[in-house]
Amino acid sequence: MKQTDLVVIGGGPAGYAAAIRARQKGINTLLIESRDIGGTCLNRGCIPTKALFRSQEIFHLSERAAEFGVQLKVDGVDWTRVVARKNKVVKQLTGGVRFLLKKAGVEVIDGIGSFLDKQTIEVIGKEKKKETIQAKHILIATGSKSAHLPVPGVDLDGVIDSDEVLDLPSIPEKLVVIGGGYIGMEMACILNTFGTQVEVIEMLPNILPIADSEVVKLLVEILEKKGMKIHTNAKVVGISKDKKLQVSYEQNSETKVAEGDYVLIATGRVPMTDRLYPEKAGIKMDQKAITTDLQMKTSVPSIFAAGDVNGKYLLAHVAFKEAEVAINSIMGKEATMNYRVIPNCIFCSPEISSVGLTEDEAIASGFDVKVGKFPFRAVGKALIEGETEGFTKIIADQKTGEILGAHIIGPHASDLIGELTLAMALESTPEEIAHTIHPHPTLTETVMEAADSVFGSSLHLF
Amino acid sequence: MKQTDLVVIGGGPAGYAAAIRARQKGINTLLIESRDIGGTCLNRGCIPTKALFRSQEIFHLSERAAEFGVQLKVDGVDWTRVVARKNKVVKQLTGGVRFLLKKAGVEVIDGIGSFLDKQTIEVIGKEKKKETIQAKHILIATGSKSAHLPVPGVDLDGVIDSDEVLDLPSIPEKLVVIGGGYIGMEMACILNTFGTQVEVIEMLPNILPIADSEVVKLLVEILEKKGMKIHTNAKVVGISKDKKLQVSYEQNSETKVAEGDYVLIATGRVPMTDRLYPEKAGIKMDQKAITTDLQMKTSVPSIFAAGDVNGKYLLAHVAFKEAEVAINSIMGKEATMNYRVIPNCIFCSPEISSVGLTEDEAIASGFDVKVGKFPFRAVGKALIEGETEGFTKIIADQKTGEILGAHIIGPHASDLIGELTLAMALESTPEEIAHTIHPHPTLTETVMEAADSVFGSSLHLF
Amino acid sequence: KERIKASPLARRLADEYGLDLSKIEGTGPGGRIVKEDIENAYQQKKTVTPQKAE
Ligand SMILES: Cc1cc2nc3c(=O)[nH]c(=O)nc-3n(C[C@H](O)[C@H](O)[C@H](O)COP(=O)(O)OP(=O)(O)OC[C@H]3O[C@@H](n4cnc5c(N)ncnc54)[C@H](O)[C@@H]3O)c2cc1C
Ligand SMILES: Cc1cc2nc3c(=O)[nH]c(=O)nc-3n(C[C@H](O)[C@H](O)[C@H](O)COP(=O)(O)OP(=O)(O)OC[C@H]3O[C@@H](n4cnc5c(N)ncnc54)[C@H](O)[C@@H]3O)c2cc1C
Repeated sequence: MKQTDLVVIGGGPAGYAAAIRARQKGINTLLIESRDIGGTCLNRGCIPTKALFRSQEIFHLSERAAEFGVQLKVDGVDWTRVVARKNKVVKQLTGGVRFLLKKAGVEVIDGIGSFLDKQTIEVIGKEKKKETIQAKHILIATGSKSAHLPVPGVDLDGVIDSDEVLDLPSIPEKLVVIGGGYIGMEMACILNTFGTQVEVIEMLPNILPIADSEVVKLLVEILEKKGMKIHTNAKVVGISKDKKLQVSYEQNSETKVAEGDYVLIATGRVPMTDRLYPEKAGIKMDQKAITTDLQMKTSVPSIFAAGDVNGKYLLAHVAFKEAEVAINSIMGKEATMNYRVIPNCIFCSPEISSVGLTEDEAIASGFDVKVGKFPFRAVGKALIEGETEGFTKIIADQKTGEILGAHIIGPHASDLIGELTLAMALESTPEEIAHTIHPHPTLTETVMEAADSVFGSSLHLF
Repeated sequence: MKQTDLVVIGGGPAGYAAAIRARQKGINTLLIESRDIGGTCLNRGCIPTKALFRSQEIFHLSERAAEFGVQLKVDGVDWTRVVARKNKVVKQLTGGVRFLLKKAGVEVIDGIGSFLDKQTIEVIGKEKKKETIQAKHILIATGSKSAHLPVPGVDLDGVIDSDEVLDLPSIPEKLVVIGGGYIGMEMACILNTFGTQVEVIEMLPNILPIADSEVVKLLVEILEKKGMKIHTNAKVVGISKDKKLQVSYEQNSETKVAEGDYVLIATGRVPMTDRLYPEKAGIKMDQKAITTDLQMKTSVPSIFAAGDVNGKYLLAHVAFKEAEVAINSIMGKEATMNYRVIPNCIFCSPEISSVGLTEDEAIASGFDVKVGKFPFRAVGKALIEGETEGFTKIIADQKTGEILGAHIIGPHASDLIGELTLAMALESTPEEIAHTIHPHPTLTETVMEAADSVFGSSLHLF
Repeated sequence: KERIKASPLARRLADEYGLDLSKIEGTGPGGRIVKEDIENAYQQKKTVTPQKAE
């Protein structure tokens, strides 16, 4: 039986980050991955979706090129090439991670890892080859999988999940997206730009329930102008197939139908603990999720869990940090996961990003809320970019000046949230952001001006 | 004779910002502008150059569109339209500033303002119309103008300055740029992308002398690969004209010649105090510059100066803050200009941005320097963007952990410097930046990874 | 207990110099303790400490 210091089960962001961090600290580490190194994020999540998003962006800019004085004729989108580029990016990055693991000296085993007991993992590899490994510490990083939608018709041909939508044979004429979370909305936006008629069906009163309601309102306005149909308070009851797929949903006590060549089910993700048998190690669970504390420890002191599998935040960047915290905990170093300041980006057009509380959440939490807001159209660089829709919004506590949350919808939102995230992490106040010189002409000026408008008045709008 | 609380001379960033800030605080304010509201920045500086830059960016992306699966045929650049769009953006923004001034209740007078004495300004408007104004406080915000290059031939047809280059009748075949500062380099980059053969002649050993030398080295490599010729340690001795313009320069004791259809002189700017007669008010000057203290006060207690005219930092965002400090000082509030944390962006491709000291400066200042660096090619989002050249570099003091400077060359550098600027303003150390969760997949990850590599080790490269 | 507002750099320096943050007055924005405050306090401590020595 193999012996090692640390076994990591799962090679996604949580798993590979943990393994690399462990090796940086000199821990002997073995990583078990049943499918593809890089996990959901690199192979079927963050990376491929954003690669498609980038092609969409280039297409969109090409169509507007004349506005900037560039003369060209757009012939269309070569979808095969879009997908091939996406695959190339994925391959390059997963190759990169494999290289990092190798360089770090992590032993990688192909196979499915299952608990035999608190200290022993069995790996079933290709051709059913079995191997048992004993480890001082075990990190569970088995991630998540798409949630099942319990309605009739989900097995019909053309009903797909977020894995399959990445490799469609062509750009569909019509697409129905079930679930208006960020995974559904990102694909809806990409395909909408590429010419697909998209309908989104969301059960809740709003799409993107985690986003600030003002942001969602503007996004919906923009998307509807671009021809997307968004149905909220709408409950899917079944899918059937004629020539096209028919999705029946109930809205305002009426039954309606949305038609598509494909139906994308994007109704969330659940922790992946199938075939892991955590109960054999006596690990406490909450339904499918592995319960962890702020040191990323499970109920068994030598076993840790990081990433989607603990069911907290299903985000790759949270997985990275949890992995780091887990390794520090294993090393006996004081390490605590801090969930107060978690940024979030949604790649629609325009981009959306946020950190901390929404305005509604802040009010509901009993804060005396003071909001500063600044539109991109009042910033020179946004005008120059030709991207004037959107705003930056900062929510502060009137009493202490603390920044409670920040929300951006507009060009380069995913870059700009960096500053506001650091501001929250450092417990900065809007005044300090406003007093800091921001370069002109740049999009960072919206952050400064929004900050200035919380307690003072912005320069370029008042 | 008109009487008012405050007269502002010059309607550029310093002047209009001061006037608006003054009105926000209820001060009666009168603004004198001899040419165009918005000053150099909006009419002939930051804004028009970046509008041209954006067209260049769209052109460049169009040429690469196939890579992203977008099929198109580029027919070329419609220069007239590029210039027209630039003018449209300028018009929109200057119109915006005029609207803000009006809304704020600032009286704007067209004309040249000159001192008669400490409290009295004479304005000579159109048709020599004269008017005298007496004010409790006066703010000088007359900006700067292109420096004269004292060599024979500068008056030849086709020898132009940064104003004239913005409205060229067509894209030149060949351009010689004298001066490798940011103004020269930005135009050199824009026209180079549009197909002009560009030669840059710089007297110093390096172009962009204010930038970090590693950044400059990479930029020069990239630009030379794109066909630009950059001559350093080269002193221009004269310009003559045959069919084309011939710029003679001395390099390594040899005399060489660079040929162009146009010669852009971009050898710096000097404070603009012609026709202002500050000596009549007894204001202390340093050559052409108005001497100011950290409250933006001149040697005369009731007279202040902000922006390029004080000869400190010739940057619009510094002008904005100096204006704010000046107005606070006038209000009797404690206000001190802090020049420690000034960001800087240079719009070449790739973009460049920086804040604080360069590595060479930090070493020369006697710090025990520790550098963290992270390349864009190791970040997923940069690969997705298709922009992998460049890096983020953070310079820290080994002893205290203080961030002394940060330098970025690469995609969206102008957005990303926001976080590092705030980090320096808040006296953060690299550890806090590294511990702060940064969203994945975004370009902000280079900032986090570079920070992590200062004292620890980055995750995705080691 | 009131939370002390101090810049990360100030905290780190206070730690290094063995200074008690609660005894230092912040002069930064909003009363935040900044590097300069710590440096000043350290200079003071250095001039005071020798007299206390046995
Ligand atoms: C379409 C989509 C888009 C997304 N976009 C973003 C985004 O933009 N930003 C973001 O932050 N997050 C995004 N996410 C979420 C992100 O992908 C996850 O948060 C992240 O992958 C979690 O990392 P992880 O390591 O916990 O799990 P995973 O990445 O799911 O990795 C788990 C790995 O464990 C393996 N495994 C499972 N069970 C076993 C076993 N028993 N034995 C061995 N191996 C096993 C799996 O094969 C998998 O490779 C997206 C997700 C999807 C689906
Ligand atoms: C090509 C170029 C590109 C640039 N790019 C950038 C950039 O990207 N970012 C950046 O930060 N900076 C940039 N700058 C610098 C920026 O333009 C200046 O720092 C900024 O304009 C300074 O503002 P100011 O108000 O001090 O002066 P100015 O903008 O020069 O304004 C002064 C105004 O005063 C008026 N005036 C002068 N004398 C009198 C008088 N006697 N009476 C009445 N009115 C008078 C002038 O007509 C002018 O409108 C650039 C400059 C140039 C030339």
